[in-house]
Amino acid sequence: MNLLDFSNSIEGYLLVSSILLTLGIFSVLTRKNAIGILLGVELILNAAGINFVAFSKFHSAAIDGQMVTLFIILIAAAEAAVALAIILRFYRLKQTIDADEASLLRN
Amino acid sequence: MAQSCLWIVALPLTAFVIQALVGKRLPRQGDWVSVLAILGSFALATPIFLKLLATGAVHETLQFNWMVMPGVDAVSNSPILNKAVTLTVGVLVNNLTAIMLFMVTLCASLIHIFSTGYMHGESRYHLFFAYISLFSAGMLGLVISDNLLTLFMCWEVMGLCSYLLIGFYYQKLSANNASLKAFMTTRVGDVMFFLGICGLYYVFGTSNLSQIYEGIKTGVGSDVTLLGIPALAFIGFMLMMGTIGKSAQFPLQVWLPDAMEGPTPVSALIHAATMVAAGVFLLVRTYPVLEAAKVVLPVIATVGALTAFLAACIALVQVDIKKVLAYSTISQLGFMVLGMGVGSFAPGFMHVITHACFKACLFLASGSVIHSVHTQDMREMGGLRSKMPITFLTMFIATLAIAGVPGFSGFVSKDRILGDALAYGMTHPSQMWIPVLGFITAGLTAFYMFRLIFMTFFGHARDEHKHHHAHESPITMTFPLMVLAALSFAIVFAGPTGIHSVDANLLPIHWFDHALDHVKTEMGVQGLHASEEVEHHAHSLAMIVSLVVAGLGIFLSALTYLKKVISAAAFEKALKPVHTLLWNKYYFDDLYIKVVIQKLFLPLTVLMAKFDDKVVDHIFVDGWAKVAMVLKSVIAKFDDVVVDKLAVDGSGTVVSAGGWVLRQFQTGKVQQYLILTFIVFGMLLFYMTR
Amino acid sequence: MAQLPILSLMTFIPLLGMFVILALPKGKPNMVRWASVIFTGIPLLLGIWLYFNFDRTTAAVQFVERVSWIKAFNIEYYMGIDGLSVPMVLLTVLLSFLCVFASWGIEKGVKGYYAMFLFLEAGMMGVFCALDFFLFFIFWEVMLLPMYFLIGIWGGKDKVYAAIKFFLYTLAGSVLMLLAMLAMYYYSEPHTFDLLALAQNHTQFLNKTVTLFGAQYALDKILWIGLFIGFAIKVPIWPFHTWLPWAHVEAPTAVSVILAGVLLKMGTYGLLRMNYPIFPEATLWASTAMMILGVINIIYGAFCAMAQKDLKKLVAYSSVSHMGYVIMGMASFTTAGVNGAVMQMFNHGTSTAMLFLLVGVAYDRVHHRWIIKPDGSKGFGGIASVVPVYTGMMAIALFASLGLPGLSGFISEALVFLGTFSNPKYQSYVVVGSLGILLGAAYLLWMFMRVFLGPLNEEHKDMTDMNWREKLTLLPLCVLVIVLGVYPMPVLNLMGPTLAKLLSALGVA
Amino acid sequence: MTNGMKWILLIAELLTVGSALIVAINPNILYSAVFLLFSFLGIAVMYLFAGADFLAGVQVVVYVGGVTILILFAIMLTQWLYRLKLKDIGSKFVVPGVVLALGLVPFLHRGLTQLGKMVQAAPPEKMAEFAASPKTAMIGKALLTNYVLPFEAVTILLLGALVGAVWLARPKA
Amino acid sequence: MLVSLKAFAPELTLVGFLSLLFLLDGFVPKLRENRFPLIWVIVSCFAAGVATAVGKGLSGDFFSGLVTETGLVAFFRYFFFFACGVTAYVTLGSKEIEERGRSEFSLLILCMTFGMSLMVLANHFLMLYIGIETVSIISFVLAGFNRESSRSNEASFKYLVYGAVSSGLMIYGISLVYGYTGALSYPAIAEALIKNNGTHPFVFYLALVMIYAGFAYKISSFPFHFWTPDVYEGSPTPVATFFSVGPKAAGFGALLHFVLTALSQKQEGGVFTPIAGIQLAPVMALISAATMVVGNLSAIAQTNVKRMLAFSSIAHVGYVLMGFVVMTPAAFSSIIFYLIAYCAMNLGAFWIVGIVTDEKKGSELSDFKGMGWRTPVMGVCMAIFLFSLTGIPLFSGFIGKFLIFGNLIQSQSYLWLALLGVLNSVVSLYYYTKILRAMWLEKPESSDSAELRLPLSQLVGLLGLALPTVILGLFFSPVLEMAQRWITQ
Repeated sequence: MNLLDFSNSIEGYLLVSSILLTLGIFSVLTRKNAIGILLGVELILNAAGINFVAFSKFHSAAIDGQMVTLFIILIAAAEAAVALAIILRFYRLKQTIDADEASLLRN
Repeated sequence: MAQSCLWIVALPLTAFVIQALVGKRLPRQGDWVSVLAILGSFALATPIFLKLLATGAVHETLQFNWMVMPGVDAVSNSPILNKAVTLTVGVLVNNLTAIMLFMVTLCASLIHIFSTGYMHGESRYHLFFAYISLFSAGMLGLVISDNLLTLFMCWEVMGLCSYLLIGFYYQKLSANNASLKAFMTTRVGDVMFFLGICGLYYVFGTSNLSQIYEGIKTGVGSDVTLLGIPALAFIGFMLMMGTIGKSAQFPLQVWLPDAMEGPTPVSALIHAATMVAAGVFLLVRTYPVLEAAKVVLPVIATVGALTAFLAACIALVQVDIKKVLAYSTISQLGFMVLGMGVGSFAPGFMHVITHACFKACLFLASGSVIHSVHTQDMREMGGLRSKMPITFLTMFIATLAIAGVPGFSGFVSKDRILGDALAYGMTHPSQMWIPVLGFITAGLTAFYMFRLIFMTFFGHARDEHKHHHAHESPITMTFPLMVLAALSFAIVFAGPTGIHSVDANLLPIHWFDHALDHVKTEMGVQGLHASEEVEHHAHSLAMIVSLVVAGLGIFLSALTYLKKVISAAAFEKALKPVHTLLWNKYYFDDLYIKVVIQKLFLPLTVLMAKFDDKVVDHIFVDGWAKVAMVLKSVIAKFDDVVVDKLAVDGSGTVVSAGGWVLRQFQTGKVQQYLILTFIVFGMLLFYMTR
Repeated sequence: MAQLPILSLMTFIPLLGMFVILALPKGKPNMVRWASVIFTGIPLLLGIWLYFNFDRTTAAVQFVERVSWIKAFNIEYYMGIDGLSVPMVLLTVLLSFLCVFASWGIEKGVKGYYAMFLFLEAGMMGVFCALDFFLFFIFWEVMLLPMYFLIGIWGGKDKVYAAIKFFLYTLAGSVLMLLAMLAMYYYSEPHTFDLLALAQNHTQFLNKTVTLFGAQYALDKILWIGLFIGFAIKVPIWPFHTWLPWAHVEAPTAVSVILAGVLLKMGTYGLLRMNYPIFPEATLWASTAMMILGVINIIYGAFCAMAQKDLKKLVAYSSVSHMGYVIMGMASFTTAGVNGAVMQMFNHGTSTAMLFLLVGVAYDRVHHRWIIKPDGSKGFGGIASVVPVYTGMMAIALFASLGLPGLSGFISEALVFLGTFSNPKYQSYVVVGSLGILLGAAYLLWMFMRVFLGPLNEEHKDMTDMNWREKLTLLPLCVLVIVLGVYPMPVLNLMGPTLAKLLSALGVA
Repeated sequence: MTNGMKWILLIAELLTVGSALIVAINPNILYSAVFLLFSFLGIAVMYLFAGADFLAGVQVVVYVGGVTILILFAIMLTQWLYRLKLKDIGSKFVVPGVVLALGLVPFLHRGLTQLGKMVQAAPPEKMAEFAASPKTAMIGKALLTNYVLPFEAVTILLLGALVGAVWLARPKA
Repeated sequence: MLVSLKAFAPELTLVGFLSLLFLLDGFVPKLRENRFPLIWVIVSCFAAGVATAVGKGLSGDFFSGLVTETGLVAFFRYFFFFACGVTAYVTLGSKEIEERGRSEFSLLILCMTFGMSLMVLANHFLMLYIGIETVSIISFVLAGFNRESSRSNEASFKYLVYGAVSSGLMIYGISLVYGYTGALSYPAIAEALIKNNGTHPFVFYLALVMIYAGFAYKISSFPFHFWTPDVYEGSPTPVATFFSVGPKAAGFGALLHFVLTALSQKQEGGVFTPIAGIQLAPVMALISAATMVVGNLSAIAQTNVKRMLAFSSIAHVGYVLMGFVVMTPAAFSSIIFYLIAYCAMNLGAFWIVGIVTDEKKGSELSDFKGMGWRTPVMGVCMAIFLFSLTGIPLFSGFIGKFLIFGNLIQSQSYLWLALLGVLNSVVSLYYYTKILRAMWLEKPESSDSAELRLPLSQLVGLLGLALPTVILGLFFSPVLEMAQRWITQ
């Protein structure tokens, strides 16, 4: 299978989604910046979204998967809104958004 | 008769209760209660004794169920021994009992009377009488017991009284030490005695003496083993240990001299006449078992001989009048035990009785002396003969008895023991040293007893002041002396001289022998194993030798202490090491107290307690916290703050280490949490998809 | 009269008392005290009635009350007593009643104290009366709660540590018991918690295995061990004993009395109630181990007691030693041994109670308990001359404790030794164990000498002798100790048939 | 599908992956955020090719137009004021992050290859037909029939998120 | 459709009240100044409970199979409404929630309750995901409800990161399942799995573990528990109270539902058997063991009571997970019983922590010193709750453990887990008694040893939670029977 066909196959989509998932997790784990962590989360969610859309087409050829992706997008947006509100509040309280600084609560 | 025996015990017991509870508030602090009680006992004991004299034998028993524990018959080969158990208690009145009862009540009565005089004005006067009443009850109970359990109970009650009375002057440290020592030392023997009872119970299924006698006669237990040795031998040794403890035999003799810390009547009653003799009485009561055990008797003989000799040697150098008597008691008890060991059953028992009378007399007389001169040191006495004539006379008679002078009771019993011992030695030549030691001891006895008499009553007064104040004691004290002195004549027990061949022609009074013969058949005692010829020969020889050694002893004593021909001091100097050895009682006390107890035992207890505190408690429980602490200090370099926090919280639990480790993961950094999560998540993935 | 639920009354009247006391107005301590007297007195009276109406000829359980409680699990409210429980029940009501008086001097939180105390009594009664394992377990655990607070609030210097240690240890034991209980329930057919039924069908636990950590074990042995550890901690059997010195020492006097007098007995009671009849084979299998532990307890406890400088700690360790006799007697499998063991449970209850009460009396006056103070100076010394009655009482208590014939301790020890010695398997243990008698005398008398005899320590020359309340508290125990020492049948005949049945059940195995 | 189209898809996929890589490893958070936008765009194209035209639109509107912009605002609000922290990779979690992310790869690889093989089952014509059909109407219909409940439920979520975000964002009066 | 609405009536009631509150708040801003919103929450919870009771008996799938109605669902609804109502009641007396925020607070907890209901109702992954996200997102806000407190904000932030990642993993896992089976509703998945005849592909397990991440985070099971202590400690106490009971139970309900319908086959007689080849027991046993151990051991070293109780709540999750090891109807009913018991005692314990926090401005152990003597009723109640949490008989917590351990033993396997469980309860005693020690065994600082009078409402409330704790400990069979009915319906 050549690269072009691969790109339009389920494997192609899955490969993209898995890379996104991996990178998302990597981001979440390594970013010091709280917003950076949020970016990672968005990557993970999009990875899942790609999967649903891909399966929706290649597997069942039904709309269910797309519906899920739709809701994922909606929820991700809501989550992002809340997350940013929290991060801004974080910034206002600590004058930084370094995730490491959130360590008052420990042990 | 058996009923009245119960009353004999009950009377002093009642007196004890009354005295202990309300004695202080009674007139004269209630001494009359105790005296009346013991006199009552005496009055009750006399008819029994008279019956023995009249008929030659008494025998009556009375039994009650004491403890009843139902069970069922065991399935054979079952590990469960659930037979029903019934422990009975009761009274066994036989000739031995009758004699002992009479002797004990008599001595006790006299000593009670003596005490009213001697203890007059002491604090805790009522308690003194309470204790000796309790003691009397114990002793009498022991005598009438038909089984070893109650015998043991009474035995221990006497031990308790002994403890209480030795420590009567409880504010004196030495008295306390002495009482503790007495109690603990005898208890060593007691515990073993109890094991012996357990053994008897195991072998015979009962502790009833009559049943045990029957069992021995039918050969029960001869093939039973216990802890790998023949059961009877085990039992025999254990019973012997009981005797060794109670009768202050080697090697547990250390307590008796110290017991002299108690008031003198106590020494007379408990540590001379009755309680210590109870040890020998135990041997008498269980003699069939000892005989059946075979190996035990020679050991007993050895113990007796050694004790008799060693104690006599110590008595030579003592200067405390009561200590001399104490060692003499040990020595005489040694004779009795020796007698038992060589099979001299009747004479051994006779010596118990004769010794009780003359030793009580000696002690009371010494008490009288002490009462009058307020010292126990013989070096401060002297020349009291004129000041205290009755005391002197009675004591002198008793001394003649103990020294083995013919015509006095001591001669009768001791001579017979020595004769039997000699016969035993002749039959077993390897054991010849036993009679030899016995004869030497007899000589030593004569020597030190006369030394006592000479130092106390003869010569000039060494302490004028004390001598000046000395006076004869009141009648309450001298009356018992006179009675006891009267009982020190041979005629009470045998003929007027005590020499068998002579007496047989003079005045044949052989009630004691008859009584004991009857007992021997009743119990199935065999006695001495020696041919008649040997026995006869030995007895003749023994009499001569004992007369010689006694005479020699008295003679040398007179030379040394009366005439001062021989210088005691010079001897002392010449034999300095021996003297030191004897003065320090062969270092037995040091061995026991300084080495065994202080160096071994107490450190062991401390070690044990430390072990409990530090190891069992801490390692098992708090130790984990220590592990955590160590772990912590290793990791401390990485995270100071955490450590600081933990140091505050030194919780001592098994799991705090785990808790602490886990806390290290809770860093508060959310990404680290995620990393940890993912690590485990990966493991989970691996596990699930493997 | 037989219809009266007497056991429930005895159990729940103290509980009722607890609520009544909590409802009493504040600031009236005497009212609280007298209320406690009433609410412990009624069970005592009932106990006396029980004593006279208990049928001594049968091994069957009596005064049975049986109501279905939780149907789903076949749990019943099943109370009843047999010869094994009766002595313990009597001991409980008696000591509880006396302890109310012994606690008279408590000033802090009187209401709470007595409420907890009554709660404790209810728990103890329940343990001895329950014949359903679930019910038993509830009472067993419930007892811990008041105990924790009694030690923790009204205790001595290290009370907090002592309380938690006690609580943790006992809980650790009882959770194992919980597992064993559940296993017994689920492995029995039909599922039941009824102890008597379980004992009846004890063969159903045989020849089954359980898997634990990948290995196979015999079911009955595993369960036996689970129960045993639970009870051993309570007894306490070495090496589970380390809570005991702490708890005993730190607890207030009355609680020490209850601890030593009643709680320790629960362990041995449990062994006899459960391990013996329900797992006879495993019991036989473990008998030597029990015997060894018993002997260790005797010797070890005695040695530790010897080295103590604190009077109360000494008494505490003496309990360890004395409970060793119980274990020894139990493991001997002889009539005399087992009877002696149960007798010893009762007798130790009275004599140790006396000792603790007496230690408390001294502590109330001089506020320390040192035989030798930590700095090496004398704690007491020669107080016999200032407190003669106290000394006399103490003498009786400690002579009873050291097994002096004529006092109760001797009877039980003698029976234990006689019994154990008549089992050829264990004779050597008796020889070693007998050392305990010797040591017992040694540490107690040595203590007596250092505390009461000798020259008077001037510090204590103003010590007052026992007052009437204290004397009356001790008197019943004193009488019991002496009477039972001379004639033990009043207690012995209560338990005879039951123990005979228990043993024969073992024998059938 | 023509090769040209396939090329576009391939480029979109490469764009998605490449941008995501930059998002993950670029030390500058601002660049990361911007490249996230490109990644989202690429995903939108992928959606388009997978027959999810409506979703592609939503992706662009919500993510590109909404979320990313929001994020950029947030970055500016916070980072602009303190430039020091723009470079924020290099924390101590990098090594474990790399290890863990790589550790996931074999699992994902195995699982997804397996899955990819299984999924081939759907007939291509049906797939093509599905891809070609306009989704807006279908989705609209689904939202009012089968998916009415999630549709309504998510409003509650949004309401909550709205109220919450406002509460958090609003300064104390 | 109408039937569907009827089945959904309790949630609709909730939504109705919620919207009304939103409107009222908009029109009458003054309302938020008093306690009206909180009382409104209580009323709405009550109404929703009544609606549940009225709609009882409906069962089956509704809304095109997206949700399902079973006895279990009914139980969890009652549970959530009760927990929410109690939380509102607790908040009435709490000073930690800003007065001005009462309206928002009320709205949010109602939203969250709605989400929790959805989680349990869900018969379809989409609904599950929406439910979980609703609960999560609102939880983030609630955790950070004290806007001006760094701790609260930090709790919120950590919760957010953790929650987002976990739910991201979950949805990815769901996508894999979708790809594998082509279905999203539980029964359809079960059907697909049954066809495998016992051998499931690798990807299924991969997906299962990822999905478990979502549940595990919600119930805070090991290894997804790390957020719990930090979040509980940082959140306002009433919020932590709610967190420790509500979402946790919702997670369990959803997991239970998922396991029963997607991973099990229902046999006749209401018995569930796992689909062939799905061996959850060994891994569940490991997770349960690890959760217990981690929770209990970590709690030991804590000095902050709230944090300690957070760890303790983790430990309790471990106990409940034991029920999943056995997977019998009896085990599931034990789980339900445990949750009921846990609800009362944990709400009570947290409530008391809240009261103390209000009084002393902190929840350190030292703040609890002598509190028992200052307010005996509260002290006694706390003792009851804590002993119950330990699992001491007489209290419901014991019965919960009794049932759970009993199931393990009855199954005759995993005895080591039971052993570990009981030993853990011993460990737990250690730290629970630390609190009691402070409250009863230690003296209050002299400065504030005065009697602390609690308002009647709090006394009534505490007793209202303590009484069931005791009663359930003695007479548990009615509730247990009810739980059995709920499970088999």
